[in-house]
Amino acid sequence: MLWQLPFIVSALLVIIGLYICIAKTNLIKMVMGVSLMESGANLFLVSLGYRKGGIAPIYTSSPGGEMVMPTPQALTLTSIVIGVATTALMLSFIVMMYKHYRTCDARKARRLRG
Amino acid sequence: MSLWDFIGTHSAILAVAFPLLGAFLTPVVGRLGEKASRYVSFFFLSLASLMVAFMAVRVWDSGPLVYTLGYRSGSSIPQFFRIQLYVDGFGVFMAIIMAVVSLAVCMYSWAFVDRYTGQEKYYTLLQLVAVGSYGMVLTGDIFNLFVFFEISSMALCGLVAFRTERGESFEAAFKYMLYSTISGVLLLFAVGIFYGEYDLLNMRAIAEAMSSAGGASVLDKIALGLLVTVFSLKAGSVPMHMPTPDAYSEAPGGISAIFVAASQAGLYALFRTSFTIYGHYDPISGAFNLDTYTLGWIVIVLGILSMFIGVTMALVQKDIKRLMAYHAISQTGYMFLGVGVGIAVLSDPVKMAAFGVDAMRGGIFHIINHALYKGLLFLTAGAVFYRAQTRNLNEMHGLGHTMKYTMVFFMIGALAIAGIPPMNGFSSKLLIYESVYQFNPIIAAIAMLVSVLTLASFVKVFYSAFMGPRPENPPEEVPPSMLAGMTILVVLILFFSLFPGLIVTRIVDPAVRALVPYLGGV
Amino acid sequence: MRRSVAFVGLLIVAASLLYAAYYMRGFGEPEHTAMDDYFINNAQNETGASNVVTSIVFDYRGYDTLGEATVLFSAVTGVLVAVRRSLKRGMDVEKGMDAKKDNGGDGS
Amino acid sequence: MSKIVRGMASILYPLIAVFGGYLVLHGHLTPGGGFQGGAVVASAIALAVVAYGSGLYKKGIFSGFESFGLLLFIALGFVGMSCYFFTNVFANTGTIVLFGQVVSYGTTSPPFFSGGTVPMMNMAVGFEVVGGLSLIILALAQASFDDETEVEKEVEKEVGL
Repeated sequence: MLWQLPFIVSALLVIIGLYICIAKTNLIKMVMGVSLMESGANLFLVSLGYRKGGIAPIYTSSPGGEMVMPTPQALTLTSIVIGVATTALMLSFIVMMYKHYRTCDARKARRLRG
Repeated sequence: MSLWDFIGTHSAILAVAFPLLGAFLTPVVGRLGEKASRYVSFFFLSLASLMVAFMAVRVWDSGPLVYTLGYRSGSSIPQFFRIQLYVDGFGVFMAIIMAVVSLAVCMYSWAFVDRYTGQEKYYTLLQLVAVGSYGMVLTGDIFNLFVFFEISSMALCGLVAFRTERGESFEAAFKYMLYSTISGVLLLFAVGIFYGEYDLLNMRAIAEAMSSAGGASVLDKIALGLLVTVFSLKAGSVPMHMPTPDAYSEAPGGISAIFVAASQAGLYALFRTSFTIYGHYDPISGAFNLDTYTLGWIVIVLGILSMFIGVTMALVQKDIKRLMAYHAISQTGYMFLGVGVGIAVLSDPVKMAAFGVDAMRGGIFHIINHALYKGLLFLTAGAVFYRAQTRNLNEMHGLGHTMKYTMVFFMIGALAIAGIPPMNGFSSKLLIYESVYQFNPIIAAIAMLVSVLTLASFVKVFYSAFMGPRPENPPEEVPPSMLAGMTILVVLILFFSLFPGLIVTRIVDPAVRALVPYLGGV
Repeated sequence: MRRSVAFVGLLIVAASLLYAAYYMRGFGEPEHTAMDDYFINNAQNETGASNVVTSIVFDYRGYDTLGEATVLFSAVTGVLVAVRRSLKRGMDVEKGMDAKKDNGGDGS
Repeated sequence: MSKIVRGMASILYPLIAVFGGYLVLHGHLTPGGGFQGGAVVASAIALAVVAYGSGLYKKGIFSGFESFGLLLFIALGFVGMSCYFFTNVFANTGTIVLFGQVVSYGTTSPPFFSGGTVPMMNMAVGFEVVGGLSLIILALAQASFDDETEVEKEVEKEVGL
């Protein structure tokens, strides 16, 4: 049980982020929730790659010994950059929405219905 | 190695790399002037379409094309450790759709976006949408699928927000971005589950590892649930359809058309993961990874809900593009229904031969038909907006007096979507009705009812937009480049309507055989 | 209504994610490691880079990285699209593109 | 911004930029790489924008960086097409200029000119990320500065009342 804690914590991060996206009405907070979800998923990937007692998978001045799995780290790097890109794009949409609507509240900034 | 062989080997990656190179070059070339970016994007998109044609011929002739990126001959690495492109009949089928629609939309956009600034950005994003779709349908690696899924959604969001003079376009873009990012995270989580269990990312390798582990575990079923959620959101099916009508209706005219083709890549990914990973079949023991009956019913129910809710919401709309967007949701339901029946009877070869294959043929044929006629309808709606400057059906009337070509094109598209006999929409819907009737008669009856409602809705649009008294200053016909873009789609629709049998045997059948493992496909 | 549906969805997602996290193989004890062991043992010989992660990012999965750079590129293009002034100068006056007419449907 | 912020920013700016450059160049040997180093350099630029305002830089140079990086990256992919797309054709060729020094398994002090296309792609991605992130920062800063003038007017009104 205790050893599964990293997986459970990362799943909880995703769930909390999803909850923020659903429950909050401030657009900026929604973006924060999305970022939290992304962090949770990245943490899940990285913790999947851990091997007990492993060192970083880099040979330059390495002390020797078993290395942790490198693929999840590469995948996480990719998904972090994707997360940065999505966050930037969403924030710019919010800036422009604020300019047009003068509000960051999802309940008031709704002209598209039906 | 001759040039011909070279292109044959590399056609799959070149179909992705050429529009990508074009997208990177467009901002540089765009400094020379607006026209330059048009020509560059058209050039690279047509190169990509040419590569898709080479790839299609090769795959239909000599079976699936496997391309290992970065492989060095003589290396001892098992090839599925690297990223592999795996192109079979279904991948080619989806790539053809994007090849046709992207060319038509690019040509259509020449005049349509002429009044806006930042055209080089428009064409950059247009090519990136094509890159995203090509990448999604050609890859055999599940993490790579995630990356191209994100490319496709981000480029589409940028395009939805293209008309910055309106706050609504940002609202729609933000909404779509929010949903697609959340679904992207869930997809990443599913990839993590696969990685944690099997230490693999190649879809076919995962399927085989799952098979040797004795079928899908509970964790795999959770991953399947996540995948169905994510990809049905991308495809715009009902429980997750909220951002779709907003994004379709706020996007500029041509983009709504390419949006249809791009969201079908989500449909592709759903069917690809369902069949390739979970429908994997061990030829020795005859065991499947998962009894897909329940999955099939889930997909069928999603399809019925989409068909019905989509068409009922469409009936009450007054905005022409929003109405068409709800019809797009409703038509997606037909594809879910047809292929869902195929998924449900996958583990039963007798039923599969009796009606499952026909249902899948119908569903998959409907994908390309829908991309063509819905694309055409969105282009005509864009043309109406371009001249009438409104999307409200109550404010427009009598446009048919002067915009004769647009009216004829709209009529062809409307007849096709309603499934009126000579048109291509009829052939695919007939295949679905006949086979689904054998599976469950009630579902077939619902599908027919939806078709009638679709016809009613489009008759309403036709009368209120094109018929009626001549307006005071009647708008002139749209510029020739827009007509040319629409003509590409019209010609294909007419061709598909005249020779449905030929299309089904040459294009659709390889796709079905690629999905169902025991039919002995290409 | 829509909100309660969303919360039901959240509960389902939460349950399945927690279940997946709890029943995943033990933390730090991967069962299958063939792919990663191959990378660790051969990356230096094959790519010449001593940082295994970098050799995966740019060689074994270089195509993903191209996709990632493209994602960043499309985000930049999207941001630049969003903050620009969209209509060409004079267009809004000449062609009657005022906000009212442009408003599409009446919001129904 | 105040003088203290400006002074500190102009001291820190070159240090951050050099550290970012180090991360990019040594990405194939030590922790780091194109994305990480590019992000660090972009943070230096963000610091300068915060301290001196968004008028400090022109967008043109960054979009040039971005396009150069991306084109170099995809060109390296095309170069590999003598075998397959993205094949690392320069690795272990022995040519020092092309980063081709041979590295064998287990080497803990590898030469700098190793890795074939890997360090080149690191640099390409470094350029792209510096350009891309700085463009995002500048665009968002300018968009909100446009807004600020209006806000300032409103504030002035309120103060006047």
